[in-house]
Amino acid sequence: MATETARVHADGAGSGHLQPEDRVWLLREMLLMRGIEERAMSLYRQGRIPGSFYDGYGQEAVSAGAAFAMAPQDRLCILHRDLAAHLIRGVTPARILSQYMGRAAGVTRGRDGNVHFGDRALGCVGMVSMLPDMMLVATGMAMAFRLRGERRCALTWFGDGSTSRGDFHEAMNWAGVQRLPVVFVLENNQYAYSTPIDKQFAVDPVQRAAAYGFVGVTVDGNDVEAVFEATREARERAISGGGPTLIEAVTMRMHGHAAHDDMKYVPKEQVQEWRRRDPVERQERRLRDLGIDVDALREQVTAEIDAATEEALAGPMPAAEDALEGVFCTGEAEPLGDGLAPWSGFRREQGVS
Amino acid sequence: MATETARVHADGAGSGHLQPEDRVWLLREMLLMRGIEERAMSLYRQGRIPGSFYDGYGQEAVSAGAAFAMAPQDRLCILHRDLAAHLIRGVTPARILSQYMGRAAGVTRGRDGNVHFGDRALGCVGMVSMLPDMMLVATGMAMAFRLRGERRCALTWFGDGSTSRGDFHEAMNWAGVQRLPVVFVLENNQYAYSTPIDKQFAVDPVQRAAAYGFVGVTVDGNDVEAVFEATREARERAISGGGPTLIEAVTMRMHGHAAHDDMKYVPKEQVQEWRRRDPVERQERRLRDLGIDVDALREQVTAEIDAATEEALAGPMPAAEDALEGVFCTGEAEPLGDGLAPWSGFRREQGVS
Amino acid sequence: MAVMTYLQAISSALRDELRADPRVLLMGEDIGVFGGAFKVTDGFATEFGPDRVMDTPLAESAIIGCAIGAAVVGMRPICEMQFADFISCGFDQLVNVAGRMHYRQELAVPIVVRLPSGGGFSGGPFHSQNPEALFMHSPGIKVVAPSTAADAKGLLHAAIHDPNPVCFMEHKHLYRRVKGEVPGGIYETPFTARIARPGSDLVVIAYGAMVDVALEATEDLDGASVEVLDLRSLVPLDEAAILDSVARCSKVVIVDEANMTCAAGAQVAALIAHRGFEDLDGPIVRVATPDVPIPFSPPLERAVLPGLERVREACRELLSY
Amino acid sequence: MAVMTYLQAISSALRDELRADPRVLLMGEDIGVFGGAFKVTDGFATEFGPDRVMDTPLAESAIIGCAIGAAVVGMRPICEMQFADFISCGFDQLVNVAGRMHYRQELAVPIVVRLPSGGGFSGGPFHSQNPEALFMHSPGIKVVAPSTAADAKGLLHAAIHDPNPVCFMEHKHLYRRVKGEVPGGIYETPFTARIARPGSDLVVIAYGAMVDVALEATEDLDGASVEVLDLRSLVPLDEAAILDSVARCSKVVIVDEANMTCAAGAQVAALIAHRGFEDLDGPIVRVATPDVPIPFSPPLERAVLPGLERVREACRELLSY
Ligand SMILES: Cc1ncc(C[n+]2csc(CCOP(=O)(O)OP(=O)(O)O)c2C)c(N)n1
Ligand SMILES: Cc1ncc(C[n+]2csc(CCOP(=O)(O)OP(=O)(O)O)c2C)c(N)n1
Ligand SMILES: [Mg+2]
Ligand SMILES: [Mg+2]
Repeated sequence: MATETARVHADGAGSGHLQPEDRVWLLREMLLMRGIEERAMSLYRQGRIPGSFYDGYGQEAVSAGAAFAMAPQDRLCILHRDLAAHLIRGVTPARILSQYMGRAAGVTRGRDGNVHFGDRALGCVGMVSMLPDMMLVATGMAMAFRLRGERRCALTWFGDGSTSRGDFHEAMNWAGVQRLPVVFVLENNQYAYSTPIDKQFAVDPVQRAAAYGFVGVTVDGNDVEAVFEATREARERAISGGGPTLIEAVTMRMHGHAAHDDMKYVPKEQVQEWRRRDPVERQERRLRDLGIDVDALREQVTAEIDAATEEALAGPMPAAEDALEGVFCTGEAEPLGDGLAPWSGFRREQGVS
Repeated sequence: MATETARVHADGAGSGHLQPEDRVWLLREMLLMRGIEERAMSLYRQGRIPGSFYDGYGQEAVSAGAAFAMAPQDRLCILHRDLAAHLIRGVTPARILSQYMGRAAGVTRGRDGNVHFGDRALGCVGMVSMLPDMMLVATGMAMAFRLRGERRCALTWFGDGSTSRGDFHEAMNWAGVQRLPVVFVLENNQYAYSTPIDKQFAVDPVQRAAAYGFVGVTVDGNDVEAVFEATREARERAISGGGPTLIEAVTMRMHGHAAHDDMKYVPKEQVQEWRRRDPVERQERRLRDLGIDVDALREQVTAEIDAATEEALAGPMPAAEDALEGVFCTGEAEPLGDGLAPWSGFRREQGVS
Repeated sequence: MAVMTYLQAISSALRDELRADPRVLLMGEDIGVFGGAFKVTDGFATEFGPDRVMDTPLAESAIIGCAIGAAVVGMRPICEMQFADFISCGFDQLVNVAGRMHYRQELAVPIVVRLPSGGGFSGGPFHSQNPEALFMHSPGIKVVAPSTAADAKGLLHAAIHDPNPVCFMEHKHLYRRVKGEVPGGIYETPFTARIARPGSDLVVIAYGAMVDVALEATEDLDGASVEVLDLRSLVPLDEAAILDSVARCSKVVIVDEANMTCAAGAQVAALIAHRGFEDLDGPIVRVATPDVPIPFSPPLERAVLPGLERVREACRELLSY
Repeated sequence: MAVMTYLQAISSALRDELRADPRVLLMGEDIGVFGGAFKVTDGFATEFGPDRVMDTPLAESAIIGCAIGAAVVGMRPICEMQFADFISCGFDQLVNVAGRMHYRQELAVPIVVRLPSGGGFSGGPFHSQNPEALFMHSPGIKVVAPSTAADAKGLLHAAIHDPNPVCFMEHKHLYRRVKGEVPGGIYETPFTARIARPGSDLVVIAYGAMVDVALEATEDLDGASVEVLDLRSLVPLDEAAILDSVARCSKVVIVDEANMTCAAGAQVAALIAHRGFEDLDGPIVRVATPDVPIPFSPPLERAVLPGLERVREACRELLSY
């Protein structure tokens, strides 16, 4: 079943499936993501974050919008520019900042580096560096859901660059052949490190979906409600047996690949053009139009981050003895738990309002 | 540049670029392939061929037609059901039979098994088992040709099953991004071992070519002249800067995956239907219509195989001491040499007739 | 107890688990309708259906990666590589995703990867490999390698019950050659070594197909009392059992079929040279395949694989040290 | 002679080769316009053009596979893995296609794979690996690991001139920390070991980043005369030099940064335990990273990587044996 690529919400009208509280929530999470990453960048410059540091500045809508469409029982593999997804599932800012600083209270307890984490209790698997390995893990989750006849789906993000690797293909093909309930979110931010997309592919990879037998959708990746809406539809399709969806969220990496990268290779005009499409400002405008006090929200978020930073900084580093523990699981294998799913639509589904 | 999938010569009219001598040559090579593989199968049953044995019965047109379009300076990665390609490049039947039997005079001197060979002096690289690894090797050859500005191309075959693996994708994508002079021949013989194509892909993989930015062509894989013609066009495109081509040759694996496989999983009607389309008989009919003495040709071929068998059986096994030699190259790295290219079109190009 | 071949023991373990545990799922190329390249899952698709005995696309990375995904949501996937050699195509998912998951995220990955391995039948460079050392060098992966039918079944049960990724090295050359009594039902063989034959003058340490070679080679060695220690598990490695044998025998020959450099045998030798040094009464002798691809032609293949003669000679020489 | 960092020495070798030999071609992710993740190829794209300093798609299997194809038609491709860890994604092409080609077909594959490896800077489990043992275990691949600037350049030249696939292990921690005199022009460092400091009471055998650790740890060890042998090449392994050091020093500590089991150090230990046994005057002591993924957080990472203290302690203990 090869279907055509469709465009949803290129007009930026917003989603009809969101209550005002949802729209506020989305903005809040985007503000949190941006604020935490800005804070982290300054902690990094102060030498408090070891290793390297990556952020998702300018791409907040992609992770926030997609994760918001996921139910508690769904499962997520979250990539390196998708911090909002962790927040939506319920990881606290203090744990994230602890994670970045390699503290004991971080999500991986200092075992792994900044963005390589996932809270298994909240239904998330942390990425490995090898891109896009997690596409196969998500595909396997979806396979299990289909085998067991469960109405759940798996979702994963990945970048434009990682579409060049074999695992992209193996995942897309497998998901297509078995018509699995999986949502692939391609975060096309125009670059893979320094490499522009025209050196990564000759044709926009969303076109490949049809060749794998499923739906490909292009969406404005800087419009959080459009991303939400596309993902909500993809999830509906997935859990009702309609197979996978490839969503291409078109966006722009507004910072360097990592903290050390000055992005000299990006034409200035390209950055300027995309700055006008800032996803946070866009959602702010929407909410101001609805009469919501965005400045108060911003202040709340900043206060939350301040508190989280203090908490994280006060936490201890892991103990050296700990380094040798836990290579193997010695107890029972516990599967992933359920995450938070703040979208009001899920409460309505369960008859709660 | 995404182009549409085209069909050439589905009508079986034959190629206008072949002289009578060429058409005889093609039949001769197909007869040789079939005859050598039949002989090998009986040698295998007699215990004279160690390991396993694979053949390309019913698919002779794919390797013969494609290899015949390749010039001496072109380079080939030949797969396990493509014996005719070796013959066309100039590997003698005796060396092939010696190879199968693990004799010293075999192409790999007993180092590698039956179909895993290539004569480097004739511009061919022998396959590894891992499918379809050779697609990347062919892509790399083409990359070198483009970098050096040479009018040459690389060609490789691979099966329907191996289109599921990551290396397929990495090769197709790379070739598309760099517009390389490479010809990919997908030998769709309906099965990967026991697995039918509907468990391998949801959509015919020839459709993927467009998503990689190049031409995909479907051809009747049981018509040697149609395969030749599609490959000739693809080669022209490649050497004149038009980029890669994916040719899907639709055919049927008429024997088991290997000697031990009784093919119980294949519906009888499917085999019967394809038997009527036998590629050797088809070319024979064409030549008979041209007034050529096909029976004499058959006899010649049989005599040649008899002689080759005798020669191969008389040859020694490799010496045990030899087993440790040659893991590393100790001299100069010698690149691949040129192969034979019997098509009259190449002689005409060079002003020889 | 029933007498079974090594292959039947493996089939029996898989069948018992499929019957006992709905979470168990087999994934691999041609394992369904065809019953697998070696017929280990013959008839399974009929009994358990194509969903639980899944014919996958030809894609090893996907097989391992999807198994990981299924495992972390509660399944117990068992992957078959058609030949162990093909693990190179799924290597990244195995070592980087599965192997490093629990340490990083406290998330268990209960998968088993079955790896039909080893040479001896003219399989050539790509159907004869013994890749276990690659997994031993990658943290977070258990590795077992049975040499008998009973252990094949027991180790496979234990591997399936283990909450970690386990590479199950099943030697193709043993499939139909090795027969033995196998207990009924589900039982676990521990991931520890086993003294295949006790002795006191010298110990041959081996695993997988090399255990039989060791036993046969030393059955009658000029009256010497030769112990044979069958490692059974490579990760965890039963260091206590190894050091104990060395302490009792003082002389050691280590046999493995993999290429010599950095093989399992190298690790065993290094362990003994470090922690069993004082017990040694002679050099630690290794017999392994030299660092060459496994050649196809029988005289060449025989020349590189460790055979009876090479083991016997190594033991004789060391005994007379 | 110019004084250069280890990184500059590598750049210099690449630049010299690009200038001298039109067949040389660099391939990798972000090596062109950006000059590479570590800036090894900074400015190269301007001097040599994007065709010879090629920004590739993010696809390690393709990088290695295409390099093989280019090599067999006469090019001399040098591939950069952005981090050594990513070789897992190109592992199959490297070990099965490149490594086994010449033995099977007498077809040489002159490629170099540059592998920025090692930890020590909070790179975490996927930016700190030392995968050399995987290549050592795979027949047909040479492996070198320089510890000084001069050797970095000389070994890289030799690797590029070598007709075989060579894995060039460049340790990230040495890039800017190690400086030294480097001869001008193109010269080859042989694939043999080098005595970094002669001694007679004990030899520490190391390679790559561990050579400096060994030198520093044993600089002043209660007056003991400690030799440090820098292996430089792992395949081929300079067995004669190793056995010679052991014969002279009688006591051996082997240090490598890779995970302990089946590491390069295990092979060296096994070699000595077999063929240098009679010269030994104490157990063969190994210092390596335990079998855990390299953790990110500094106290954890320090706890697992071999450091001065662990090496010193190991030597002290052995000296007093
Ligand atoms: C298999 C693999 N090779 C190389 C890298 C090194 N690397 C890290 S991020 C990156 C670029 C990724 O680009 P893209 O997929 O577009 O993601 P983005 O960072 O733009 O979100 C590269 C090459 C990697 N992570 N994985
Ligand atoms: C990477 C890899 N995995 C598994 C195999 C085992 N195997 C050998 S041939 C084959 C089927 C190949 O099917 P296809 O590509 O359609 O080629 P055909 O044999 O039909 O020509 C399989 C699974 C292999 N050769 N390579
Ligand atoms: Mg990107
Ligand atoms: Mg096929």
